[in-house]
Amino acid sequence: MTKRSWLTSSRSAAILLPVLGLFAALGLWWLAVIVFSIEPFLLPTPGDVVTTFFDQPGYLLQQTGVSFLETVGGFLLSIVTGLPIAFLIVRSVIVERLLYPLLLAVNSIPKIAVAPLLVVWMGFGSWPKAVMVLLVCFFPIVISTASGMKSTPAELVELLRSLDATKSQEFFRLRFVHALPQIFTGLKVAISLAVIGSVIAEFVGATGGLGYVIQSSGSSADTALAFAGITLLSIMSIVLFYGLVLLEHYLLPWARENR
Amino acid sequence: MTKRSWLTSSRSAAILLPVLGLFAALGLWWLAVIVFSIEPFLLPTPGDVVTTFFDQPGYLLQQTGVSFLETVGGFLLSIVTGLPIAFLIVRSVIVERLLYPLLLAVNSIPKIAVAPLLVVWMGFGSWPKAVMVLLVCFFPIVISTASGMKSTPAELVELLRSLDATKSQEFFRLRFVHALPQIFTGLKVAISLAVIGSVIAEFVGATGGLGYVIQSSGSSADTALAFAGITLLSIMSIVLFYGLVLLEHYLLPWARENR
Amino acid sequence: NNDKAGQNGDESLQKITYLTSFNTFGREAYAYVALEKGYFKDAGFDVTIKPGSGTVDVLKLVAGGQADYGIGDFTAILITMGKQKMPVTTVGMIHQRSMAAIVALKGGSINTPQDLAGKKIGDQPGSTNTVMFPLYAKAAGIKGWETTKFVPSPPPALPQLLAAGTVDGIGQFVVGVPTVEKADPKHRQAVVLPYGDKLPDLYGNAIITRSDLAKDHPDQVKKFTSALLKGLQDTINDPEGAAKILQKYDPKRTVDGSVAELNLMKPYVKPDGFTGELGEADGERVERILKALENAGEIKPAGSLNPADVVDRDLAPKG
Amino acid sequence: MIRLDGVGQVFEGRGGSIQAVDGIDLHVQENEFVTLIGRSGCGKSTLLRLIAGLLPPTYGAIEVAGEPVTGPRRDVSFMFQRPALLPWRSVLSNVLLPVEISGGKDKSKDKAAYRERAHELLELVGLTGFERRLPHELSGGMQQRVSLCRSLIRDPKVMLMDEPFSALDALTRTELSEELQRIQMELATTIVFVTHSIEEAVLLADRVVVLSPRPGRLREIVEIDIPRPRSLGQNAHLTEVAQISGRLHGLLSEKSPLPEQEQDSLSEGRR
Amino acid sequence: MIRLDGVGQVFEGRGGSIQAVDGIDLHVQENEFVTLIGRSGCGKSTLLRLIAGLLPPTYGAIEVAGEPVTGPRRDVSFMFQRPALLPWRSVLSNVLLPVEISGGKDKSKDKAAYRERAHELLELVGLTGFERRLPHELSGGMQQRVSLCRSLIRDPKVMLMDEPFSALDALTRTELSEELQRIQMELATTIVFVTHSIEEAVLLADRVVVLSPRPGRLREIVEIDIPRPRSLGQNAHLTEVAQISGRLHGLLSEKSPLPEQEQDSLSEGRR
Ligand SMILES: Nc1ncnc2c1ncn2[C@@H]1O[C@H](COP(=O)(O)OP(=O)(O)OP(=O)(O)O)[C@@H](O)[C@H]1O
Ligand SMILES: Nc1ncnc2c1ncn2[C@@H]1O[C@H](COP(=O)(O)OP(=O)(O)OP(=O)(O)O)[C@@H](O)[C@H]1O
Ligand SMILES: [Mg+2]
Ligand SMILES: [Mg+2]
Repeated sequence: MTKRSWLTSSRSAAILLPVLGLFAALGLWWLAVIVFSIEPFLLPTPGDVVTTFFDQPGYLLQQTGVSFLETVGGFLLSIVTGLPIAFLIVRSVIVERLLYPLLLAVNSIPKIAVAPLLVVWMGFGSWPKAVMVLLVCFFPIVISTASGMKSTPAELVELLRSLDATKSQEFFRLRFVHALPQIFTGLKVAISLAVIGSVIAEFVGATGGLGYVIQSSGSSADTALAFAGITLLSIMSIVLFYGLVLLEHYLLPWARENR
Repeated sequence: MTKRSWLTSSRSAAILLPVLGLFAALGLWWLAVIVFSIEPFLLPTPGDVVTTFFDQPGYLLQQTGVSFLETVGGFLLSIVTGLPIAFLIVRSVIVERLLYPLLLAVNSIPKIAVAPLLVVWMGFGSWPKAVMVLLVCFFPIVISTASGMKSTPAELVELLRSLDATKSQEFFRLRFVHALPQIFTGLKVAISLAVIGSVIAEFVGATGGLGYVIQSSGSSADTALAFAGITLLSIMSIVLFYGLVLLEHYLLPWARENR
Repeated sequence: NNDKAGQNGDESLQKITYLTSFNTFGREAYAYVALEKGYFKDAGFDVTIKPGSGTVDVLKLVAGGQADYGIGDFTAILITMGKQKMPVTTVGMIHQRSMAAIVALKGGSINTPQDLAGKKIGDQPGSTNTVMFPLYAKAAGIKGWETTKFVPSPPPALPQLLAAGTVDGIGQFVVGVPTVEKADPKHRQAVVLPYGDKLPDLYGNAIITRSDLAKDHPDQVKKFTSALLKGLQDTINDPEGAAKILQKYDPKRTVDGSVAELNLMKPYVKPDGFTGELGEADGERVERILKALENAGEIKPAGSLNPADVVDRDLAPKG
Repeated sequence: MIRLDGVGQVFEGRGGSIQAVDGIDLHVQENEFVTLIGRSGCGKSTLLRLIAGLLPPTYGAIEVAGEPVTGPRRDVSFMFQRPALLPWRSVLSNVLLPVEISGGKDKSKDKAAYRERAHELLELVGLTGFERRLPHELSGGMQQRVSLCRSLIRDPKVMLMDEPFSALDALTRTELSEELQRIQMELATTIVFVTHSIEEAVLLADRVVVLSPRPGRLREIVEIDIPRPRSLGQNAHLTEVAQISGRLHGLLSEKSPLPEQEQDSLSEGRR
Repeated sequence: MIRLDGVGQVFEGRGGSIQAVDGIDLHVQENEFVTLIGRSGCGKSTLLRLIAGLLPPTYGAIEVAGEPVTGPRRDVSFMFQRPALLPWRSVLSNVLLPVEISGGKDKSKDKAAYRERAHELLELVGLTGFERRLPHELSGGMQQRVSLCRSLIRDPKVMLMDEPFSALDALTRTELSEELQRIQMELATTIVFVTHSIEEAVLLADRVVVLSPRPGRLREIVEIDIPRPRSLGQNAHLTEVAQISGRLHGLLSEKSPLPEQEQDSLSEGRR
């Protein structure tokens, strides 16, 4: 007997509440700065950050664009590589056992340590950035896809088998679709990592992007500018995340959540 | 009609194959260094790395221990904070909508940028490291727990409701248990992040730990030492990951995978 | 070997990638000046300037062939090469004296070198400041310098740690002083203890290039360094003009900030009493530095690194 | 014990709305055994879910034990059409789930007594030896029997049972329906029981409620006056049962009195 | 068409092993209609899964159409005891799933013809208007009917049906069993059909196979000589049906001939 109020069911609430949440968080931030009289070089007020942003909005937005493209590019790249790897893992226990430690090893390398290597191998272009994003975010995609596909109900797998479906039919018509909600969970984890990955990549050999902005402002103690960069980054993350949420909503109407 | 060979079913194969995979990877690394004649300042050979390790095994293992404790401590901390947050999110759409953007924002901050802040606020001890690990890895835990709990089959939720179960019974006896396989997926993603988080934390104000080893060797281009640190880190990651796999195996015997 | 066509359609220009030592701070303005004023073009180069991310990264990128020239701290270059030979060589000096220093804030516990004993100093592990501290301490006659503790931290965090009082002093380049002062909410003045005062032999930043470039195309290298040094000369002659040019390339850099840095940098490019050529590299000085590093145990075993391995004295300007 | 007044349920879906049940007025006495029959999809399960408080009715009012239904009650047990066993719990602990849920609040029996009772029930349905198995190791009918035990463990006042014997063989069915009658008489339980077997409906019920095809409306309520205990196996009252069965068969096969209405609800469905 | 020689199946589980079926010798002719009855949990579903090639037998040999069974075959359709519908597919596309799986290989009909056929089948089972609904919007019986349509769509040569009518009301059951007989005669299909309704077993079968309780062994095979088409509704051959039903009832209720053996398999289960 669930009663649905305006807050839980209406469309405008679905937009309003997150925005409200964000503003409440900003309020807390501001309050904390004032109450604990935190020094601005440690944590500027949201006001300082906004002022800094409006000092050079064009420049900052342009850098946001640069990071955005790198993030999305690398993210797509990791979907394109992550899904087939997950398929292989589900397909064969042997492949899984051979591959997993390798993936884990790659995944656990501190990415900051490889950033210069990537630039040396791939130059200053967008490739090393995309590859960095890939390195940072393929793992959640692989593991959530694989575990989603492996948890397909035995009853449905047996159905497909009884129809003498090929392995690839079993994979694409059943397991993959069944795993989609879990894949989306993985993608949502990955997208935030992707954003961070692009920033890390921009720490080395970049001439643009929010990572570059943050790094150069950081070492000149321009904390407000650094936080402006971080804020833009967060906004980008949130936008990309909710983009995925929307996509999921439209692609998977059957995967209704129940609470 | 699945036929099981020795490779897919035996216990020793379950250990042998991953080890084999790891050695194959090492072989590839070595081969690549030789074939493409990669300069040792970019990528040392596994041999160099092993030699470096045996130059000072005691010291390196001790640093590994430091990082290990920080990682595990922070990881436990993030489970302890992540699960209740996930419960709140599943409990109420309103909380979810208010909270999610905030979590996302926190999650998308480049952690390297906050590492100094943590040290300034919390000093040089282990706290800033644990908090960093928490910041890095709470999100996958929250999101996988929440989505696992929300995907509990309607039929089972209705059963618990028909028994007039309290909300917390519905949560702990049904949703949480049902979500466990997905929670473990989240934990597996999180554990690798936790390792990286401890390294990032050790970049600032630490006098021990593998992050410190990597950073100090990095700034003097002692690539072999840096890679020894990275290798130890990877091994730590792999060990922790398989620890989780084992734990899952024993805690969730019913969650059999099917392929 | 580098005969790709130039970006601006001028087939005759040679494409060159140049790395600053760290980001696009005011202290890096001279490269932009040379670019803006067409010195590079006149010398036949189409130069792309990329912000570097520290000496070791710059060395790797140049050695790896992704960049042709780069700037790095000379002491750091020596230490790095001592650990790991790379196909790079030094072809000129930007700073005749090291800008490495310990920086503290006025009103704190550090006012003179003697105060350093037993203090906590924040610095990047392995940096010149940390590595050379024993030499500096001995030269300055600091008693009990062994009790000075270095706390590792990445460079961007240092001013904050100092301002917050988490550390008593930080390792910093002299030109970083405005940044340190700006980061302090009480706007205290900085106490600067430059290593150069006690260790006049130490060089600051140096120009490096790939060894094969230096060997096979010495003329090109000479042309490039002289174009760059011309930019450097203009920069110390007219810091304000240089700062304006820099801002054109990176709008984040305020003119005032850059001018302040450049004025601080001036005496290190041409110290009082320095009569030599701009950019000059003195072989004997290099040998003395190497000796000092060997004594400090930073280059092992002694004699493993020769001056010729790191500096191409034929290519560097001579006095 | 149970009172429904003009109850109706409309499901809204992406493909349009479906009228599942409409205008149901029904009063079930205490200790009465009512069986519910109707064609597949006519809204029997929906009706049970409404009574159980799992679904708020689109319109109409429902009372159980004199109180309006606002949600599930502990003294009402629901046996679902599908077994709905928790896959990670053994057979025994699935059966004990309702007791665990009641927790400390229901002190009428202690833990050990409930375990005893669970073993008794499992023996009754022929599952001794399977207490520690997981649900996926059971056959369909065995799962259904576990679900039956679960619905009996708390000695409920009201039992709502949705096709509880559908996956059982004739023999087990007969045994268990006798057992159910015994339990009902012993504990004075009120039972609403959905079945597709007309014989079963007649055999068990004090009254048989016949629903019309979708949307489910009350077509007729047939009183069964055969004395208890009844058993199909023993061929007692065979003629009466056959007679009433025939009549119910006829009722079910009659075309809906409002066919155009049904067409409506279907075309709505196609929107 | 189907031949089983000494087939047995043992399930290994954490709680010990379970002997599900044992020593089954059975030969089903082409175009024969065999029904399978036995007590719940005696191994009927397991037997079907063995024939379908979904499970390799622990021992014994199985042949379909003269070839040893090594895995599922396209000309064999399996209707599961549970509906097993893909939750993200509409009713229509669930029905068309087998056609999609056959893909280009089965060119006997084109896409449009199959859609036509799917609509026909859905109309037959009374689901017109629900083509675009998702499975969770259907009642239990409706889901079972969708599953039935799905098993019929490819005009299979062999049909293995596990309690296909268990969730259907008497009337729909009668209609569909007539329809199934018609289809079987028309397409010369071989059918193995599990049911718990003895009347249904008699009505439909050329032979009724009776299994003993777990572990399932062949207890008896009863030939049914009543001429076709048969229909329970029309009360033709009522006495014969009643007679055979009575006999089958007796067979089912007899205690297992090897009770100590069963005890064994149970105590094994308890290990
Ligand atoms: N969640 C739902 N969403 C939409 N429609 C539903 C839902 N549940 C049931 N319906 C519809 O309501 C009608 C009645 O369903 P219900 O399950 O009550 O039937 P039933 O009488 O139990 O049938 P059966 O004997 O087949 O189990 C059906 O037409 C079904 O399509
Ligand atoms: N996957 C499995 N693992 C272990 N045991 C199983 C498994 N599947 C079936 N069994 C056992 O095999 C026996 C026969 O099961 P099966 O499903 O074949 O019975 P059935 O005759 O179809 O029963 P019902 O009429 O209840 O559907 C049962 O005792 C069951 O516990
Ligand atoms: Mg129903
Ligand atoms: Mg079965």
